Amino acid sequence: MSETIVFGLCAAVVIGLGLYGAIVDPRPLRKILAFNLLGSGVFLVFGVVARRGAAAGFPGDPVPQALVITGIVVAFSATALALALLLRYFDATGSTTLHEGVAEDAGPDSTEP
Amino acid sequence: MSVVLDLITIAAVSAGVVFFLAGTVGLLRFPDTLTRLHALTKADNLGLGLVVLGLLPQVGSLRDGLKMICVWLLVLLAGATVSQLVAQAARRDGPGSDGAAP
Amino acid sequence: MTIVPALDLFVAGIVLIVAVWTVAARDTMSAVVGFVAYGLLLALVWVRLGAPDVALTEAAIGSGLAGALLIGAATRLRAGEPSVSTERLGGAGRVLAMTLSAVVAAAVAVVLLSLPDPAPSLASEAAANAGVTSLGNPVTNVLMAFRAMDTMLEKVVLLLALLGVWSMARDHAWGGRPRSCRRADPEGPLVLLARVLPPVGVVLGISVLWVSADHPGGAFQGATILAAMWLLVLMAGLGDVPAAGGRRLRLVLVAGPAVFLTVGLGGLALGAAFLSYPPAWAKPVILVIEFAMVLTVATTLGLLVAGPPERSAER
Amino acid sequence: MNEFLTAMVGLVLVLLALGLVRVLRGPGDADRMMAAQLIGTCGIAALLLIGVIGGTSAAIDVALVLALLATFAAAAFAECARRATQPETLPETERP
Repeated sequence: MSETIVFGLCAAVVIGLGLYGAIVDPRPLRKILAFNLLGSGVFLVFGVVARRGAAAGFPGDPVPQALVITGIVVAFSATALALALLLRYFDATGSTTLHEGVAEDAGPDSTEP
Repeated sequence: MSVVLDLITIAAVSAGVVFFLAGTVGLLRFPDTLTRLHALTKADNLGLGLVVLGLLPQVGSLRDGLKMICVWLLVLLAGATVSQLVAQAARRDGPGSDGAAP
Repeated sequence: MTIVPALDLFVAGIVLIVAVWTVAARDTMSAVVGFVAYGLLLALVWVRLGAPDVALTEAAIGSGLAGALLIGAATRLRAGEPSVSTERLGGAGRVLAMTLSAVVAAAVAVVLLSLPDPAPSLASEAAANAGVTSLGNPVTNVLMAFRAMDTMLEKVVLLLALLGVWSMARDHAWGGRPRSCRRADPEGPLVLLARVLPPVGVVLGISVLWVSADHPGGAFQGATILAAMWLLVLMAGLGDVPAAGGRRLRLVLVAGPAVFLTVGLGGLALGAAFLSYPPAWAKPVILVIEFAMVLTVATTLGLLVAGPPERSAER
Repeated sequence: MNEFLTAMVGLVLVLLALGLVRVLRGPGDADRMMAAQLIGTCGIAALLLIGVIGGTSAAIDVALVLALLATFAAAAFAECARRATQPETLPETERP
């Protein structure tokens, strides 16, 4: 059962990475990517829990596995919606940032305080 | 009989992995996009083909064997068309003119 | 399986490298390609975790549809990209974020390592009740019978997301079609691919659905494959997306949840509970729901990737 | 036999990791996409090997889906690249 430990730790790191990316990167598309990463880490946690619950001849507990499938679908639809919103915003303002100060194309160097 | 089959498996899978190795080395070492693409298709077509060929004697059921052949055919078709598409994209952009960080 | 743990460790290492790349790459398109590779690798991880159903979903969504969606978005946003590369979080904020993320990751790791040892599991209960529906695949059982409510609402979520995407349309394009896919070179490789692959994909998609009663697979995985094939045809310019205002399209979009809801209300009317299936008919009823669902979900996923309407409906 | 196949899985995974270097280094998007394609093929090979080793046909199903859909992302990439180089100047915003 060592794969539960290995992939469990992997899931924890992925969650941390996703969180970091979502906080630090100012570009919305990268935030969406990082958020997906975070989500997949959470799904992996579910997968590890499911694997530990292997019983009754099943390779894993089917209940968390089914939840993960539902989760992947919902995460995908949320991503699609977020991207549509972002593209519409880009079409409307010509900017890929949500920052007021740098909405102009040239982009003055305003670093976050 | 099974010894012969095992030998076939060992020979074919090893040969397949060698082609994968060749493809990877080519992808890493060749100087420009188009030559790398050339190396890649060897791994796709021959490498996977030989691996599938080698695994066929070991599969439990006919259905699995057929599925594996389907996998290979799909990858053949995909490899052929996608490498064309990627080559078109690469030639339009010119090697290295995009993708690098601004 | 007799795979040595070292291989698991290796796979986990590669997954982490790709994850780091996805976050750290400077160029967005590179990060997106990293994410596609991440999805591919994750499918491998799910197989190792004994969850082939999830692996199928991840392979279909993570590296297929989501990849295409993100690549499309990254290409369109590329024009505005250079203007933001200067706007970054300062050093102190960075360290703070890193600390926070590390603490969260460590907490998750500690929790995962200290899970109770005879792990609580619903597997035996799922196995004990499998006879009720006479389906052999426990995950399909959970999705379609034991937690059918979740699955039904998940389809509604998909529909709501599509409504949200559609509502991004400009006024003149409302009820129209997404941005056009220009006709590709009719002799070109893309058109060849779009002619040869979909028949194979449709067979595979339906078979993934068909076997889901007893083997890994399911309505959602099948629908994703069908959606990808449809999008391939659209990409090659061999067909056009139906207008969002069309009655037939809207009928298809609500068909799946409507059938599900009808069956659910039928269960209520026949006495037992909402979404309870008559025991003798459980398997055929579930298959009917899944087939109704597949068409709806495939259409919804395809339209989600195609994006909001940008051309007016008049032809 | 299984030991040999397991070793082969290991080798294929090592090659996959090497292919990753090309994703990281680029330089062009086309190179990255190509490397992702190679990673996909390596992943498919690994899945087939794992499926045969463990006698699980499910892994082969996953490989089949991967083979079908990995193409899809690459095709989308090529198509987007084509569109990006020929911006929206075509009179096709309102198709007849």
